[in-house]
Amino acid sequence: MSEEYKWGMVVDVDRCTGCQACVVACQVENNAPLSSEESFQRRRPMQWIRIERYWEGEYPHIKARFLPLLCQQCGNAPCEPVCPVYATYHNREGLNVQIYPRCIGTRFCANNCPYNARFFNWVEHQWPPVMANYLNPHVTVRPRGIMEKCTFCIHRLHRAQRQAKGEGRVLRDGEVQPACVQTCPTNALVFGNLKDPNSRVSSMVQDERHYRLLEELGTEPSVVYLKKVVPGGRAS
Amino acid sequence: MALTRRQFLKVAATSTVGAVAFVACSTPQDEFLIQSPVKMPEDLVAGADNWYASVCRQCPAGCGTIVRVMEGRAKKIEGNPLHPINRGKLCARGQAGLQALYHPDRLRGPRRRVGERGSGQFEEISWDEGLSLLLSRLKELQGKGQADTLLMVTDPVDGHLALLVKRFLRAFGGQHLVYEPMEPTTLTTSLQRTFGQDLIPHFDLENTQFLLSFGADFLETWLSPVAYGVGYGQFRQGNRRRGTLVVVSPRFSTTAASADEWIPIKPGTEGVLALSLAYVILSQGLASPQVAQAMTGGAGVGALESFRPEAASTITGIPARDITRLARDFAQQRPSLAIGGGPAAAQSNGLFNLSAVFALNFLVESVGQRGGVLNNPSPAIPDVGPASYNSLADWVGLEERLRTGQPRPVNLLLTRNANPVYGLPSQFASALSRVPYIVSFSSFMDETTAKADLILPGHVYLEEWGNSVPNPGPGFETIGWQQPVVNPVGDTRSFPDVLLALAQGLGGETERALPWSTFRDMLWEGAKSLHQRGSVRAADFESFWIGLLQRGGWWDTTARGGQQTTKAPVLPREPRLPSFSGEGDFHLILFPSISLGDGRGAHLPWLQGTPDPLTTVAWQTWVEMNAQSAQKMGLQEGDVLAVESPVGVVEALLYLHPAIPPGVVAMPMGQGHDAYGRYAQGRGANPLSLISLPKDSDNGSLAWAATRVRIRKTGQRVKLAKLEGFVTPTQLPGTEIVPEAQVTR
Amino acid sequence: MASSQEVTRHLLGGGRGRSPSFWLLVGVLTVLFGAGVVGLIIRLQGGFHERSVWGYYAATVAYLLTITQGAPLVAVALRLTKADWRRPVTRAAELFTVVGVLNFFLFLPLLALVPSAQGRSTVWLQWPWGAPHVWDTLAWALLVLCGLALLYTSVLPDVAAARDGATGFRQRVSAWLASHWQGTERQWRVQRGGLVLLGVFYLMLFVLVHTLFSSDFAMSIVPGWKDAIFPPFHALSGLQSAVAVTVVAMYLWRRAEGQPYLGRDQFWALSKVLFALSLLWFYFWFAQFLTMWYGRLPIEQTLLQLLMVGPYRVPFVLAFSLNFLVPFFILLWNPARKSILGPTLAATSILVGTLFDRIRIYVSAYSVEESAAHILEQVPATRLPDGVDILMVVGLVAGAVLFYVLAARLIPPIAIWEVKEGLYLRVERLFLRKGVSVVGKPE
Amino acid sequence: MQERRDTSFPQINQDLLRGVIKTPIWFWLVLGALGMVVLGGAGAMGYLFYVGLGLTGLNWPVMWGAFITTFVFWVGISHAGVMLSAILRLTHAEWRRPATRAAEVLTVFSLATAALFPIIHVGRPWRALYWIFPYDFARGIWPNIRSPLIWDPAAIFTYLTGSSLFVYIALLPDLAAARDHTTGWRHTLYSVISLGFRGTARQWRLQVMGGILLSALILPVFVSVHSIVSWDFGMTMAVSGWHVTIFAPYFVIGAVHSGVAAVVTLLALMRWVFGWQDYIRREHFDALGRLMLVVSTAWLYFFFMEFLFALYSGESAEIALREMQVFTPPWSYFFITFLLTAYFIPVPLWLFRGVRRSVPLMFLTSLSVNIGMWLERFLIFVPGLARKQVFTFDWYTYRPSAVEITIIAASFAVVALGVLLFSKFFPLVPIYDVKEGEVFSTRIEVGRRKVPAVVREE
Ligand SMILES: Nc1nc2c(c(=O)[nH]1)N[C@H]1C(S)=C(S)[C@@H](COP(=O)(O)OP(=O)(O)OC[C@H]3O[C@@H](n4cnc5c(=O)[nH]c(N)nc54)[C@H](O)[C@@H]3O)O[C@H]1N2
Ligand SMILES: Nc1nc2c(c(=O)[nH]1)N[C@H]1C(S)=C(S)[C@@H](COP(=O)(O)OP(=O)(O)OC[C@H]3O[C@@H](n4cnc5c(=O)[nH]c(N)nc54)[C@H](O)[C@@H]3O)O[C@H]1N2
Ligand code: SF4
Ligand code: SF4
Ligand code: SF4
Ligand code: SF4
Ligand code: SF4
Repeated sequence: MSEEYKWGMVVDVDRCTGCQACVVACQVENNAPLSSEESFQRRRPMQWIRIERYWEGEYPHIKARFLPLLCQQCGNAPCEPVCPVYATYHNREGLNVQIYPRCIGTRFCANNCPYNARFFNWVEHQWPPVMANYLNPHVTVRPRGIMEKCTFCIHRLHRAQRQAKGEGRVLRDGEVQPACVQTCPTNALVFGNLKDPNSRVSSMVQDERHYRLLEELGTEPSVVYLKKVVPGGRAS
Repeated sequence: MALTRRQFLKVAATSTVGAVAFVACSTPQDEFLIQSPVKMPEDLVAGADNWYASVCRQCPAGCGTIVRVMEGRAKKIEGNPLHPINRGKLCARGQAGLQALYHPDRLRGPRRRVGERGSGQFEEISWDEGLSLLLSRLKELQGKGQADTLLMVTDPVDGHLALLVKRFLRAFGGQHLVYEPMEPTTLTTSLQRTFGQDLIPHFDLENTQFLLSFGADFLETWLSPVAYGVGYGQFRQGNRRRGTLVVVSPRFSTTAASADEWIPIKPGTEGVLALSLAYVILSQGLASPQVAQAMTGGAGVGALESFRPEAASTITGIPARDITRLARDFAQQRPSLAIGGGPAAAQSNGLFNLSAVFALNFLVESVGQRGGVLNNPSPAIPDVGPASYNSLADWVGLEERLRTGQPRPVNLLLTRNANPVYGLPSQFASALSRVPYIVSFSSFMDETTAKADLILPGHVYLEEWGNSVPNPGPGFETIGWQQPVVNPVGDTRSFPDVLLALAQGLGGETERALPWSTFRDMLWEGAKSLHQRGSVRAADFESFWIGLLQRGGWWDTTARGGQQTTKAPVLPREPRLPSFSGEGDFHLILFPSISLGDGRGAHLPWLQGTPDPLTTVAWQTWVEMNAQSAQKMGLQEGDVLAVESPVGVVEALLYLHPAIPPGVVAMPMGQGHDAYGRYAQGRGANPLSLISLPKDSDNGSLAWAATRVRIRKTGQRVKLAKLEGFVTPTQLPGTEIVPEAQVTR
Repeated sequence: MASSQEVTRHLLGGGRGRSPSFWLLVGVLTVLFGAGVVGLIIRLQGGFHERSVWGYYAATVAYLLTITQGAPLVAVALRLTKADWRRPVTRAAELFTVVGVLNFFLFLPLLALVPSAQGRSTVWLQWPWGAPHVWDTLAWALLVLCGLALLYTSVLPDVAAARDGATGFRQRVSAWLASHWQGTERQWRVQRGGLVLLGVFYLMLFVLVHTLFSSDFAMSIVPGWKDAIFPPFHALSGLQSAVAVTVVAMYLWRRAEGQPYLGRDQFWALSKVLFALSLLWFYFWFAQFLTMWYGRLPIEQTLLQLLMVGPYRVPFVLAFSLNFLVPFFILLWNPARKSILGPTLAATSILVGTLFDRIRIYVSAYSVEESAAHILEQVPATRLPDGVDILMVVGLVAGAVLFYVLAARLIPPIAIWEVKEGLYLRVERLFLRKGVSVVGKPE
Repeated sequence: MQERRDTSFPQINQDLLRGVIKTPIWFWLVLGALGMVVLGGAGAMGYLFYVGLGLTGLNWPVMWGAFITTFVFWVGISHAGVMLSAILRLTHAEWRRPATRAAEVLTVFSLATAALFPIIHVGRPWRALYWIFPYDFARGIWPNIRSPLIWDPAAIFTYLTGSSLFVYIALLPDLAAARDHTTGWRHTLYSVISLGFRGTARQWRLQVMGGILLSALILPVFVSVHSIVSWDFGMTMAVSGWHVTIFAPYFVIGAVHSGVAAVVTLLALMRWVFGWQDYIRREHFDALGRLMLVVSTAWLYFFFMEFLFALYSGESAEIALREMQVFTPPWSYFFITFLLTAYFIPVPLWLFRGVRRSVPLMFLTSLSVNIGMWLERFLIFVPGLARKQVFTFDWYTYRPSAVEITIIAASFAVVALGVLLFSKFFPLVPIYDVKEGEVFSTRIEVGRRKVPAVVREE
């Protein structure tokens, strides 16, 4: 395990407006295939981060709650032991990483991900030739038949770390951000190093509103949520 | 006490239980050493990337961007962290800009019409040929003394481009119309009347305590969503007490979803509610006596007698008790801020509604205060201001002019990135066809460009120069600077450059009015007046210019808007009620899609594939109808419904919405394109075609939320393309997916 | 080969029960049983406020249920499969039904400790108050009654024989019991059919009681313990112990009376069944353990801690060794299987192992705090037996043996009619120059 | 119990080798028909491999569907072979004799067919190579032995090897018989593969010992195979409906339930097709019926436990899953159909001796069981995934596509074709075993009745 880094994210549900900026940003950054109409109708859209919307109450006293969901980068990731070929494993910085060329497409890992954070390439994805110009050279374009999921934009981390290492230092807080975090207008997403006691995430995970999804499963997610606030006592 | 795997193994090994089996099942030490067995591209990529600062043009808000460019290709657009509007953030539409740049259906070079108009048959020509064709037309007009029959229709243009267009037309002659489907003229007029300002003020929601929105969907598409998004985040969980948001709106919008309380209201009665709040505030003595005197014209609260909560309750459909409570909260939790827009404005009484709403800010003394309404200063460079807009009235006038040829016909139409044929009622499209010659400078084949005789395609914003004066601004002088980040992808030319080239070709006064050979030169010169102050400090102008481009703009945080010039308005004594067109059972509320906007984003697959935050539907046009009332009518999700208004019928898919009021149906704008590339064409329906022309009775803008419709089942059913699953998603009892915290900070 | 008359005479007569050692045994057992009852009374005086002190008692009841009430099934199963070697075995097994009566009464105090079905996880889901109390008692009572009926049906022809052959008290009792038995064709048919029907019914009740007892009296008590394989495992353990206890009983009969009928055939055949059941025991155990371990859910890890590797790991390891490892390694070898001692040792090991297994399950469950929490957060400390516990365990087990011994005093411990029937169906023939016994398969 | 007709050994040879020696017209017709279906399936499979798994109805989060269901189904069917042969052989059940070969052959073909499905399921079979074959020696990366998907191929291939050997050893005497009844190339073929079996005492002893040893060795494999298959699901803690301790025995007993039923179906067909009324007799169906009564009822108990304890937990996702199974159409219809066809129609019928001894009824009821047992797996796998966790937003459903259905239908044809072709080359009823039964059975007189009897083998 790395001495210096353990990456984590804080999602403040009280800030999130469901605006989908993070969703598009992730797709742009990570060469996600275009999610066609059919892909939605057949329920195969590729969204490493997605905004789930839950209804609460009944009209007119109804609320919608937005929940940004991405791979929780579980410390004790159930997706890992079931992969027969070690295509998904734990790296030194506590991330659950996916080796595309090894994956044989059993989809066992997806079944064993309680957060439904894993997405499968059901078809070979294509871009009109000119569109391929925007593809990010730092991220593999995934062929059909393999599994993929949020990587915490590991290529950004790697590049920033390599640069910092060249300069003989560790990364500063906020120096590197995943695409979703970078764009989130409301700053509902915050990313950082949990091993750094002075980082923003380290202090935010102490917030009294913090919770983790399905904590009772023992997956030890690296994504910590902050609860939606309801003004005390107000009848909705 | 949790048992870790390691502990367990230890225990297991000390027991006589077959240790071999457990060692075999445990994590081999090697697992942690395994690294990628193949070199991933991220390890291989050679070369560095460049980041260029520029401006987002996906909507008029004018956010600053930085664009990552590698090997000459734009790879990613991010928010410019220095830019005061968006502070490093972008919305979904801003993120998707790359697809406009590298769109497979971009117009890649000049074309001339060969078939019937509208048949879509064009032949490719060279720029020289295209330019000379246009030049000869212009010269012909000039020669015949018909220069005033030139009409230019553009999207909202601002900064130096607006100046350029203005100068060109002033020198040559002709009219300029700005087309913006969601034209904010009602808003700007009411703001002008209430605050005495031409510019939209800075609504300081970051610092407000109580935010009351009457249909202003500021978290979606209203004015400057990213700026408000950043502010909203601070408003919720900044370093201060958490602000309260109440949304009053006839439809449960995404903004309403984020509110602490959503108050459904009968369409078009927002002004009545606002005045009723005023009544409560005044009658309960929650406003200062001076303000009370001023705003009632000295008559006291008696002047507002017709807005007593009981009376307002029957008009608005909101219980009197709630009105009183809301008024007290609004008056007491200061600083408070009231904003209005969207469906409240798009009514026959829109101006009345918005004026009443904005007036509330005077009542709680938020005008000119932190956390309230702050003036924006006039543009840093004189004459180089934000975009101006035309209202529906202007378009109706144009239609009449085209039809009758009176007072003057239109002989040449130049259009750029404006698509009135898509957004305006159909009589406009047929009138447009009477123009003898149409030239389009748009980058994409849209419905209007399809009618053109000559296409001289412009750059996409990532390829061209420009600057932007955001409106609303951040409360101080700000200009965003837009530079090309990549070489042009196709054989296109920047519209301002073409205008300058035309001016040169025309010579004479036009050439004198526009003495620059490229738009960049014009900008260069224009920037000179900014040199000595503001955010970019440099000894010489050369370095200043570089600094300006590096920062993506210029701002001067000390150059703030002046004090309020107008006094508090006198509140009206009588309610003005809305009138609707159509007789149906349902009130139709349209709303711009958070991803496609009014339809401008429909050509980008990223935006098409972005689920609507509330319904999670993508790629389609749906009708939001109250789930229970729909089920009572025997309707099911995905039923193809015919929505009939007095002027049209469109078909769209039913979405069973648990939160929309029973008598209301809502539809997103943005789909239903006949042209506009492979991803937009022939997809969904354009609900704007249901809107007849009820105008705001005061300023004549389009009342697109004032139509009543009939709903008919067609018998077909199509599967909704949505992200949510099989059941209506709710939190199951005893589970903590989106738990609530009762804490107040 | 003895003739049929000799068989009857031999099995009815003989010196059974008259020897002083028999009476000594009865005496010792009675004293022990009395001590056990005293222990129970002491416990009862402590009341039911504290559940944890009842752990060893619950384990004992479960143990007696497990090892004795399955034994009749050995008889049922063997009759159903018409194995010819079964004939001398069945009665030794089905005699254990009488112990069920004792077990039933021992079970009753535990009812006070069952949590109600409301507000916690039980197999009764949302049933009304008292569901476990009512239905568990009913099921258990039915099991005992069904067992007695089964025994009666099986014993009837023999009792009739005793009526005709015995003297004195036994003759009078026998005469009363078998008053209507004439041995007509129809009566035989009814008797056979009755044995089958009652047997099937007994099997169902047996599984039911194990299911209910294991869930209501163990699982429901531990928050978060939800384990579908546990009731079948409990029942399976009952079957394993049933065969084991039958083997042990057979061995003791042989030792005590030199039974010529209980020979290598029987031990060998039963040892194979025992081997198979021990493998199955391991299989169920492993499936349960593997699933919980692999899931790595915190709740399951805590349960593992409680049930398998935590404070009760000593009984756990003992149970695993004695219920599986020892019998497995003994019975793996054919010579051991074919011997008398091998199966007996394996069976004894299983009987001891099962006691530890029930202690592991019930004492650990009963030492969990009663709390409203849905999840087991704190693994309790080990609870060692105190004097009263030891009195109860030893005494009550002795009581069970006492019941059995006394029953065998009244009822022929080998089914005379069944052995005689076997004699009819067996013929010695010459086959390929070799003398073999040919067994008839009617029906 | 032995209601046989005394038959001479040459007659037995002639009867049981009939299928091998004669090739009636129906054989070619059936062969052609099955071949067409198999070709259709192969085409669909090729199309699937070429285009990708997009052609299936699988989705997010139902990533396993009809292929996996069918995989488990065929593994289940394959359990009958060993169940009947090994256990019955070890326990000397007389009535096993005519059924063993068919059961074993069914095992081999259904298992081989089952093994195809995981490979189809991954969509790009060429990549699956290093799933079972660790090619990446250089970096020291071996397959992840913690994954049940590594246990799976190991178990299945062991079982396949074992059961093939089993068939082969049991086949030796019959191959020798076939050798002696054929001429030409067939004779040569049988000569080679009968390994010089001449029926000497030593050869017989070795053959019998081999059979018994294999029986004993294969039994743990038999139990482990379906347990391991069940652990593909049981280990999946994220799917609350799958993470159940009872899965292993529940799957095994379910497999036996469906496997024995399949053997009954096959025996009925053999009896009609080859006219083997004298060999596959009503008493055999009777015995199998009794066996199925016990097995199915035990299975029902496990099923009930599984269901009960799902509700017992009171977990929302678990309850939602049950709600989907039981109340949400079309799953509710599947559920009712499954319960009726897998248990509540056939099993009560088997209580009647008349039914057990009626070949058509046994044929129909055993078919019914397997309809139900396919649905049973489908109902476990799909709703489990469709209601995986409490994220109700993600809940979905699944419908197999035409391509999936075609491939699955073809898998039935593959098994049928396999058995049919086998019957063309080898006797489907073990000749020597039947003869042995003939030798060991006799009659004795009990009173005035003559009772069938067996000579005990030891
Ligand atoms: N992402 C990205 N990919 C690119 C390009 C890009 O700009 N961006 N550029 C493309 C272009 S233009 C090119 S030319 C290729 C270059 O791609 P490559 O031809 O792969 O070039 P190098 O990366 O320099 O690797 C050459 C290898 O030769 C080894 N080597 C060095 N000297 C000698 C020698 O004397 N003898 C031998 N036998 N080996 C030697 C080096 O150690 C190195 O392993 O990459 C292409 N790929
Ligand atoms: N340090 C170092 N130097 C090297 C090499 C190395 O590996 N390391 N490799 C050497 C080799 S093998 C080569 S081939 C050269 C390559 O050297 P260059 O030819 O300089 O290659 P690039 O830097 O990849 O790209 C050239 C320019 O083209 C622009 N460009 C990209 N796409 C387009 C387009 O569509 N239109 C237009 N007009 N411009 C575009 C890019 O923005 C960039 O500025 O470098 C050589 N020099
Ligand atoms: S969220 Fe899912 S994919 Fe991500 S580490 Fe956890 S189990 Fe694996
Ligand atoms: S889908 Fe790929 S990553 Fe997932 S378990 Fe299978 S091989 Fe491993
Ligand atoms: S961290 Fe990166 S990969 Fe993960 S959701 Fe955000 S943008 Fe996508
Ligand atoms: S960008 Fe931020 S506010 Fe918008 S949906 Fe994502 S997390 Fe929520
Ligand atoms: S708000 Fe408008 S300008 Fe700002 S990022 Fe979004 S689309 Fe671009």
